[in-house]
Amino acid sequence: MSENILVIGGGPAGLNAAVMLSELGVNVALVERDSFLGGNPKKFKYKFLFPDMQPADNVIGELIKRAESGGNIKVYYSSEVSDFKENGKKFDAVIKSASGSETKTFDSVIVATGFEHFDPARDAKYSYQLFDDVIDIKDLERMMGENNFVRPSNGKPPKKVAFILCVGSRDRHVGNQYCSRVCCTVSVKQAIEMREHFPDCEAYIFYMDIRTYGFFEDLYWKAMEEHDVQIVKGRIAEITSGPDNTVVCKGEDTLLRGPFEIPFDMVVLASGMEGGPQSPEISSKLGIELDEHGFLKPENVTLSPFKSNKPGVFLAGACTGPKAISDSITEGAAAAMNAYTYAVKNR
Amino acid sequence: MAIEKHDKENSGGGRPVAEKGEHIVARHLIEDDNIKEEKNLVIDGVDVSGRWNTFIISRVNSEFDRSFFEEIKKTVAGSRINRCWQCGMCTASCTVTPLYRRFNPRAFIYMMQLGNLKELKKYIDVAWRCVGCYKCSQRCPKQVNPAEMMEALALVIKKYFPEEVKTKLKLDEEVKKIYEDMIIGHGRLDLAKLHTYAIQKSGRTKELLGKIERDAIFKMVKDGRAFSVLRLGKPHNWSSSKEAMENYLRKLNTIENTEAGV
Amino acid sequence: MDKLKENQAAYYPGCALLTIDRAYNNSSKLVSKKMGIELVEIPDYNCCGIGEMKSKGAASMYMPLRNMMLAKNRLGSKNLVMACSVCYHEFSRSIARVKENQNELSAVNEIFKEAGEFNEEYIPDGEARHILEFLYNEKGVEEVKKNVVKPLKGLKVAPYYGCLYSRPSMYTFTDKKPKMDNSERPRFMHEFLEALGAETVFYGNEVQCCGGRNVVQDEETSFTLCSQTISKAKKAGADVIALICPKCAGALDVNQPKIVEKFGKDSELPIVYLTQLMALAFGFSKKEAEFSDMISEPLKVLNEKGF
Amino acid sequence: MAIEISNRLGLANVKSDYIHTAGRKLEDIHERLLELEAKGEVKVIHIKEENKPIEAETLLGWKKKIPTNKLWHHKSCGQCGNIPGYPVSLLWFMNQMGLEYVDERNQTSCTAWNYHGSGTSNPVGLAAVAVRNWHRAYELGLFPLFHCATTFGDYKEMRNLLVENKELRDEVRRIMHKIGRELVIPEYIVHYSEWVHVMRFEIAKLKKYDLSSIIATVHPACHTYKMIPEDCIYDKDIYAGKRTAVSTGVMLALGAQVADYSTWYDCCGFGFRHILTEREASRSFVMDRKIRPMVREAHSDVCITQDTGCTTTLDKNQWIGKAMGYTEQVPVMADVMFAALACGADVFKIVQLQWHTTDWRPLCEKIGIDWKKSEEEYNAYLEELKAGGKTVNLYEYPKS
Repeated sequence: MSENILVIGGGPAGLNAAVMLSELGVNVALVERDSFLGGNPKKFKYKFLFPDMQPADNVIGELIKRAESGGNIKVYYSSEVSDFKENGKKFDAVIKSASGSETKTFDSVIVATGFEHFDPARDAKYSYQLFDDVIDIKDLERMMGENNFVRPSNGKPPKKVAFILCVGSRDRHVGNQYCSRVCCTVSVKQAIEMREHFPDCEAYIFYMDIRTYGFFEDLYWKAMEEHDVQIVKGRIAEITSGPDNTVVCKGEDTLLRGPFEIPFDMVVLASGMEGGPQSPEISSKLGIELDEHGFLKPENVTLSPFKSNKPGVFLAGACTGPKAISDSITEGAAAAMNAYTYAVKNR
Repeated sequence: MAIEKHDKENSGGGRPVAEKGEHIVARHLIEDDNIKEEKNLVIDGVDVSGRWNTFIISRVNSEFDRSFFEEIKKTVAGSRINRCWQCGMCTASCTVTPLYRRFNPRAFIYMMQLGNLKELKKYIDVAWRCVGCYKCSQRCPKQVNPAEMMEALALVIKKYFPEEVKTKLKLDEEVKKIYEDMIIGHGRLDLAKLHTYAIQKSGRTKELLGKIERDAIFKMVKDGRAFSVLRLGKPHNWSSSKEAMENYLRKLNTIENTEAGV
Repeated sequence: MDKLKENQAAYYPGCALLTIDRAYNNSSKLVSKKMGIELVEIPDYNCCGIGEMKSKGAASMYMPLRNMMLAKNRLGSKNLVMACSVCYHEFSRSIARVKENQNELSAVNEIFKEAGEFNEEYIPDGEARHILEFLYNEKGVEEVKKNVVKPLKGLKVAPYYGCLYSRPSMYTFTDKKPKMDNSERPRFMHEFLEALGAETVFYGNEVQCCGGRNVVQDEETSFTLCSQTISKAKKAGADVIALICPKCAGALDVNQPKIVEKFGKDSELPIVYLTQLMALAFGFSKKEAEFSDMISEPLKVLNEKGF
Repeated sequence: MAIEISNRLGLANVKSDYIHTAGRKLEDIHERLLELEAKGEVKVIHIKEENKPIEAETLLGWKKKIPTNKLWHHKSCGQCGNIPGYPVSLLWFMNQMGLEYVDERNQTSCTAWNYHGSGTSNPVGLAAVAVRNWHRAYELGLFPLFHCATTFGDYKEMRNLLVENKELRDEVRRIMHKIGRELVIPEYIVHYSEWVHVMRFEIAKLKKYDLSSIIATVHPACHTYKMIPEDCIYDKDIYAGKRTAVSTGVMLALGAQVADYSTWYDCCGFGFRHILTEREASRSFVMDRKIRPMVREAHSDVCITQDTGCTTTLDKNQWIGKAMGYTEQVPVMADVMFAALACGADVFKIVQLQWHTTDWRPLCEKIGIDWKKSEEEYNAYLEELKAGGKTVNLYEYPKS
């Protein structure tokens, strides 16, 4: 008899976990709240992934294909775990979907519920939603994905674009003190794409620190040295309406120590990652810990970042904190290995 | 708006004439250029002379002028301006910064990147103090070559602030001219002539007759080196090189040709 | 003109060495010859640009590269040896830049074409070599030791490399090629001096700038920097400072009376060229080494020490 | 240009489906106040049924009850002297609507100008003054309504400090006992502009003129929306919930156009210290940062404010702008004054624009108000007074 393992969340981490378990011969129940697999990258139609600019479909599409064609994976679309109980070393879960509820016993569980993009509308100073030409990175990703990269206000190509880093991150005011890790890299990636698309459109990045860690740094160098993307040190304090249908970014140039108010055709807010409402929900439902940042808390952040505090329940991907897609995929595999070991041991 | 003139300076009443913005409590916090004040002014029949009409002009930077960046990027010396990320390694390495508070290559590069001429103007007098020791270029993690960026900066200042160059950088400009005349014009450098010209240009002709200079000249005359200077001469057929270089400079489509009129 | 023989090297003197810094020029030739290499001046040389041409685009590279063309064209030598660090910098800068940048190379060749002096294009296949690096790598420390007949025992020397011999490495290739000196802590002069039997002192300003570039229009800066260097060397117990650049000599030696006038006796110390000390140790007379040319009067201390 | 103006005009009307989410680290002081009351630590001036409250949403999505009746008017120092039409317009509206209030004469200054202007104050002193005034409303059985933005900001701050610090409460209680009063804290600190905001549709019912051709620019007072910002009214349908809704809300309800301008967030230049000792800064700020953008970018017919200091500073400093080539001029008045004009209040006797420096007559003409007639009546009244006639109350007092 083969093992039964529950994977909650069909994003990069959950997909990879499910695929790996399936290859081991495990029966996988993959519970996805949306009507499609692929998580945020699919939902917001990410076009190219950093660091090598490969089409997102090469990665996400491939994972979905493997999951959908894997014989041992049962995907529950538009569904959720509505009830969850421990049953000795095993777990009884009720999976609720449009077609009704199903109760099953699982040997172990992988939580891969992912993250939510910070909603920049929550930080009024950025005037997101107020000005059409203020968008955020997920909007830009979608616009690029749909090949519709123009100024939302008038449909014309922009001549001057600002990228604003650390929106909703590293900001006690909005309640998020952590760094979202990928927004810097995503922003330089988008600036490059933009410059390739509109060579005569100027790109400026307003930053406090640029955190393109590891080899992502290559993209940052490329943005500056090959695409003349200009970085300006200073966080933007407010965005107001400017002359000729522009939006004005007001900030302090901390390197020259002086105020600036620069009009732009378009502003892209690098909104960060949050645990989202699903994190506290899954935390209370499964009885696993939530950290002070609103993400799920690993048992030991260094030694076992893929284990929850509850034996048999494992964590993977951005549900434990902001991370790049590649890291999520890696964690999916790590969690799969651990969930499998647990299941086999307690058979 | 009617303006009435009172000749306060010559009124002889002994009352000192107020300096511009003098009465502002925090006067020392505001730069001169940012204060506007009419000494004598009557509006709608009301005397609002001096402090009654003082205005403080905003110092907000409202433009990033990228054309400027493009201009510098085209020059040989400034071609790597897009690389600079403002880490400050250049200023940290600098030989001159410890001597002159306002000399900051990192900031100069940034002003050029953003086309912030307003700010750059404040540093014209010190911006040419680079000694060309290349410590910055040696250590720059992105090989921006800040030492040569200072050459691009000089070009920029020359093009955009010709008046200030005439007043604040008169000597530098003249010495540079002597160098160029010799180097391009004659193909070789007459060090003795350069030295005397420079001292003359700085208005210190008397110094040439001082003991130190006199001793040195006397020594060189005595040991014969003074005559070797006279024998230096020109490279053979130098004029073809001279013309070729001048033509090249004239044809250049960058700020490098602003001083091409050699 | 005849092509070079073996044991001959094409040599670029530069304006200073042919005139007021003849001591450096002549001693360089003397010691090179003694070590087995004859320096042959290229005919019809022109000024390297002395750093004053950098804002003039490719023209700044034409100046030194014309001399490289002369070496190849007239003497059949791809490489060119020089003793002046400023010239060395201008040459290496131009070669490094045109090697890396095709546009700059074409711009330089445009000027060559227009001047019409040579019938060929410039190809960046040669190197500029500083006399110190050249003798160190071609002949080596052992060759120096072999030639010493009058060891400089008891002479404490502060080696002063200045800026452009080692910086920036993107032009000079210091740190890069296996046999090149270190850009932050150069050692070649130290090794030579020790081979001569002299003692080197550590004083911290070995690669500090003398401000020589601006010395005519900005004495203040140069005097301050020089005073720091001289007084540090003096404090470290040096009898003389050894140089490898005529521009440094202009700042440290020629201006020394003025520096002393301004900063006092702490800033007074004899200045010599490395090659003068080598010539002395190799058995040439003080007159042949032309120590009397130096304003800072090194003869006094050399006589006192009995050399 | 046309695109630009239409873009600016549309902004105040941008709607959003965005639901406010509270920042995780902020605590609702209102809840803590009620906890203290439950423990018997303080007395609270509650908003009762008879105050006919209307609920509004604040920056973080919290609910704030705004009382609309049985109010105690805490007026503003500079207002009555410099802009008398300001409080009068508000009382005029309440009279029109038949609401009960007390136009208090036994009120003290909040002393917060001193606090902001020179820092020569202390929390105990400030809190004691606040509580003294709150208690006055309490003993009359009314809910306090504050006219001045600085009072509003200061009292919000004092309320928070009192709730958070037992030592401060004890000290203030001791002082209150000395003057025969008690420590009371209002459930909410309410600014008059919030009253105007929640009553804006009632006010609009009284409208006499078509205002659709009027372009207004709103200057929000720093002390209304920047001090204790979580306590200010925001509305999903006004500026997409991104900017405080007061003043803009009533202008939209009246059918006027509100235009955006680049320096919306900026201070008027009053600056507390500056208006006292550095008028150069104040006047420069007024012209450079506020009036010029309002006129150049938004083609504004009127600048709408919500505070004493802002109204005075923006109005009185425009004339001298001419000295440095600032030719832009725009009349300045509080939201409630403009609303009163729109609803037919007398220009001279009620709204009292004659005390304003910047020319307001073109605005009246554009609205269609016969200011000349009003002026004649007013002058006749003055003549009457000179001839020994009896003064009449230009606005009614409440029936006692």
